[in-house]
Amino acid sequence: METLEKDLSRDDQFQARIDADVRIEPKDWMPDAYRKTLIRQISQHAHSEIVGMLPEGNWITRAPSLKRKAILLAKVQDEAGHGLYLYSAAETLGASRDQMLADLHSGKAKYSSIFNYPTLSWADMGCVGWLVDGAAILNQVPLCRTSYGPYARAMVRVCKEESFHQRQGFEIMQTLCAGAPVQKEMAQEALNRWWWPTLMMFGPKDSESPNTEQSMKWRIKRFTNDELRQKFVDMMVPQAEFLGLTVPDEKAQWNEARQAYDFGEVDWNEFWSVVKGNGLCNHDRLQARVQAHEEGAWVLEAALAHAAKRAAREAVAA
Amino acid sequence: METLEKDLSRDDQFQARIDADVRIEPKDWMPDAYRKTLIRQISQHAHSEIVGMLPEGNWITRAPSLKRKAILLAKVQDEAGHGLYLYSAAETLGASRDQMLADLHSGKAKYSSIFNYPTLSWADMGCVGWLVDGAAILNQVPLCRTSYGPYARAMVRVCKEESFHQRQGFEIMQTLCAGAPVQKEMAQEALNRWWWPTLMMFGPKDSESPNTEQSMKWRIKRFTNDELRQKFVDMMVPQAEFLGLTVPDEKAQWNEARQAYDFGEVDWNEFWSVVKGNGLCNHDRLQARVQAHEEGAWVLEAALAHAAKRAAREAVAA
Amino acid sequence: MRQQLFEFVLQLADTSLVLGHRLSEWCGHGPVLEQDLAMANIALDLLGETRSLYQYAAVLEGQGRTEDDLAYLRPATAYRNPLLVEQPNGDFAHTVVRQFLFDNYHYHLLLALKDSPDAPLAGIAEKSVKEAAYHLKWSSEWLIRLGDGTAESRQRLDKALATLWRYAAELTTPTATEAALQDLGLVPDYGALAPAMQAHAAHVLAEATVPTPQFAPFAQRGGKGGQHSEHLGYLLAELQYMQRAYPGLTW
Amino acid sequence: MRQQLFEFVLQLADTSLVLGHRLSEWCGHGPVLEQDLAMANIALDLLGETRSLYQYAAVLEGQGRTEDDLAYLRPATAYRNPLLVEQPNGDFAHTVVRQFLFDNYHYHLLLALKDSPDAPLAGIAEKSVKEAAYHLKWSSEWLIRLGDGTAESRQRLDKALATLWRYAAELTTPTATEAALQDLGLVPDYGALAPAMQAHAAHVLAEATVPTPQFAPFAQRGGKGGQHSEHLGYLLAELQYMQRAYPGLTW
Repeated sequence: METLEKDLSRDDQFQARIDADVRIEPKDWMPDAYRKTLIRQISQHAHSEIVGMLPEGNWITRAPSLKRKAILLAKVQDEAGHGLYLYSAAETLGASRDQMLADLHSGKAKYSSIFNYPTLSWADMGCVGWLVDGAAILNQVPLCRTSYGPYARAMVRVCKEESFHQRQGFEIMQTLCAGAPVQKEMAQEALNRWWWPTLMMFGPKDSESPNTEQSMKWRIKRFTNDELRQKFVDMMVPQAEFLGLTVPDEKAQWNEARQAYDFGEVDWNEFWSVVKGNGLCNHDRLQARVQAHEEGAWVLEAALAHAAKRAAREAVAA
Repeated sequence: METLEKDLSRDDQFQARIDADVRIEPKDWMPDAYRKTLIRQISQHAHSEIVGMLPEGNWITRAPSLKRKAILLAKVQDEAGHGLYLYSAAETLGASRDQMLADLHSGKAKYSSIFNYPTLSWADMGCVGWLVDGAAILNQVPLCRTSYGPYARAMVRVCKEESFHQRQGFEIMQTLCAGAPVQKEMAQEALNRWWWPTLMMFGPKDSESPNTEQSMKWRIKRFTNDELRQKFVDMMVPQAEFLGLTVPDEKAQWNEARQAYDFGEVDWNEFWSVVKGNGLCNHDRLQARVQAHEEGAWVLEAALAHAAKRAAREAVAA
Repeated sequence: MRQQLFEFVLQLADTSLVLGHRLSEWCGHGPVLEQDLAMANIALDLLGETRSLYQYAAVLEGQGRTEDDLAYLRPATAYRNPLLVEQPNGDFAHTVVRQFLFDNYHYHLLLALKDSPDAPLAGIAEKSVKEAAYHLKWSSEWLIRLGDGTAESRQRLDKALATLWRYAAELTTPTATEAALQDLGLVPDYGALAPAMQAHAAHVLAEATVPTPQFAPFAQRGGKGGQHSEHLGYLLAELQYMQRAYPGLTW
Repeated sequence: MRQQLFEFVLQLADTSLVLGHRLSEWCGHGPVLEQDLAMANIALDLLGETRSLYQYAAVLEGQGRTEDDLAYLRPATAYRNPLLVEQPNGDFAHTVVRQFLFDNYHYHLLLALKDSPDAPLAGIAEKSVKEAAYHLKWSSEWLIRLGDGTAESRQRLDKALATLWRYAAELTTPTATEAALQDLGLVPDYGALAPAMQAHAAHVLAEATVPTPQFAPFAQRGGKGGQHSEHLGYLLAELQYMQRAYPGLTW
């Protein structure tokens, strides 16, 4: 009974710190549920960065100019970097990278479903930067103020680079739309494929999102899925118009009364189907990661064995 | 002493049949050296067909029109067929296909060195047909009258198809030479690379070819290497001129006195270097064959295991 | 109607081209010489069918495009082949399973198409159905051998089935174009093909001692609508390279 | 002389481009995330060097061609990279050995080139040599780890050395163009680079507990003269696809 009261009081104190916008740091006490939620969210985010290398990596060898190739390669490299420091942030919560990877490979841990869509033309490099990174930024900018310190600091760096990436993506779209008719068609065709999947990136409707409330209370999350989705549409429809492109949604119209864009209903069947593993690339993406891991296992073993041999030799020499 | 005389008489009888142009058949007695020479030559020829699939197979997926793709694929398929019936011909002499393949894979058995040169442009498909098949035909037409029956009959079929292939190769060259300047350049560039290696296809100079005499006596061979090489040059230089191409040999000039073309000296260092394994593709070619064999081993095992199971079931049912 | 028929014929042509391309990648690298030959042979048949189909598609379109224009000058997103045929060769078991799933559909489709009231299409089907019957025999026999062969072959077969079965349903799921042509009676009702296809598959799988895979919730589609896997782009980069590099020339 | 310098700079540019392309094929597929990053990093450095070199080559040529024209619009037979860098990635051991052989040459070449009397070339070398030093450190350390690691890593390393060592000699075997530029003092004498290269290789191999491979009679060359292996054509089909498919556009 005493313990329970003490715990309650700890919980209350914890919540009070959160409410006062005081950052939680690794050595601070935190509720198990908070820790678990964060580990799940940060590792999922890290996995998304790593799996997210694949759809863009797919066009590095085929980039249409050396300059674009360099920009794209640097971008994918940044994603690897994001993955690394997000894994580190999760490690501060007691998660091990091995376990996180094992969960990814077994299908237990998720990654952003957007990466289960294929990149089929060069214009997809534009859409991934412009729309996918755009949606990611909306999701992530509030995380720079999230309650857990190491996560918030990682997100500051991630968001800075992401907004750079997003501008590069928009620039690809601009170049295509200012180019030959075949390039503009390519841009429109890509927009048609990416529009709806990016709207899905904000997650299920608020009414279907049971965890939102607790996450907002813990200030892991600061806006609801539907709020962010609306913000995204309000931002992107005018940008598409600026590019001379049309979003593939007849209902996407300015609503003077709401001072916001109306838009059509996301195909939630498709959303859940892709989440469950049925996207065009789920199998290939996971396969690629598992294969890299399995085929690379001997490399890590060799490095460890060599380090051990060297340490032993140095011990003898000392 | 008696045995020796009997053997001598067998040898004499054998040679008498050869001299009378009577075909030797699998069940006939033959000297060991004749059998061994033939096994070596026929299996080498079979290996050449199989390894020879690789340089041309290299352009099937990149053929510049559907029609050319179909012709090329059919040609490479024919080569596989030639390989099959040449292995069969060698089997009539007591060689096993497994052993012949093992000898190929270990490097003990040779194949035509010409296939250790890479195919780098579409024009190579023209040169391989026109020059390489052209040289092969000169080497092989006399083999249609070779003393060993199964070999001679296999060669009749091979030569018929080869001359068809040769015409297709020439037609590729003709189309290139009648095409855009970039196509004609492609044709000339390929000719520059293939000319000398095809001259090497007739083997070392007669003075360096110790086996020629015995092979001619046995009517396995009917012309010397140098005779065939001269014949080839006399045939090809005018064809190159007809195409508007120049053979890469300043000495290739008509000699009125000899009523033949003079030509420069083959680079015998290169010839021996490639024979010994140092050609640009020796490693890749052998590697490709060994890999296909090793990675395919389980397929053959499965087929044999299934056949055995089926036979066992049928025996029970009977 | 002509437009829809054009789209359908193009879809069939793309399908045969892409699968033929995949098979031809084996050329010179097959597990045994006889099967190297057999796969080249099937590739050659498919390529022949491809050419007839593109030639007919070009006539239907009436814009002066040639078979080579259609094959070599369209981007991946314009290709209409189902996802199955663009999947990589993998090991021989993957190639056999991919081929079996395709052949079982292809043979039964052609068998019905040869009675299409559209004479040119019926003619192409009539010619190709004999070849397709041989292909189906080949892939069925190999599926049986691998299933009822060694432990290794069975394991490889199981893995190939687990990977590829999800692409089977797209073959017989009609697109809007196919549905419209089915209503007109130009294209057979795929539902009517199903019993024969299922019976053949059941027979072959039973001989192979393999239980019928169940992947209904994971059925993949998209290719027939231009939504491809990332494999197709690489295939086309290779296939189209020469025509792209040297536009407008004769070869 | 200008023509020869153009050819030499082009050769260096082709070399960096092709090796950078190979390394970038690893992107997203590396054995561990840190090495995925490291290889992308090296690829990016090489790509940066490539661009500077092509830009300078375009100036030397003076025909109005751009860096992209030079990279994307020449056929395989016009490429001048040595054979080593176009060899496929193979496993990580193959990539490490290929990289080590290249880095050991590249670093020492740049170290000398930065004193070339040709100012633009010296400038490029000066910038790139720092990166090359890091690359050589990376590949040397990995060669040591794999050689003196586990039995498996050693076996893989040995196989990679046996496969790739034959391509090393071409790097420092001067072509006629290189010899002419050496005579002019614009390009360092490769013989003079040899002692430092050999010393570094001997040191690394000793640390790796690997005997120096001996493949003198099988030294391969040809690439710097346009005689390539068949691997390059596929690499270029992929690399050049977009520019070939959509000529003359801005991206």
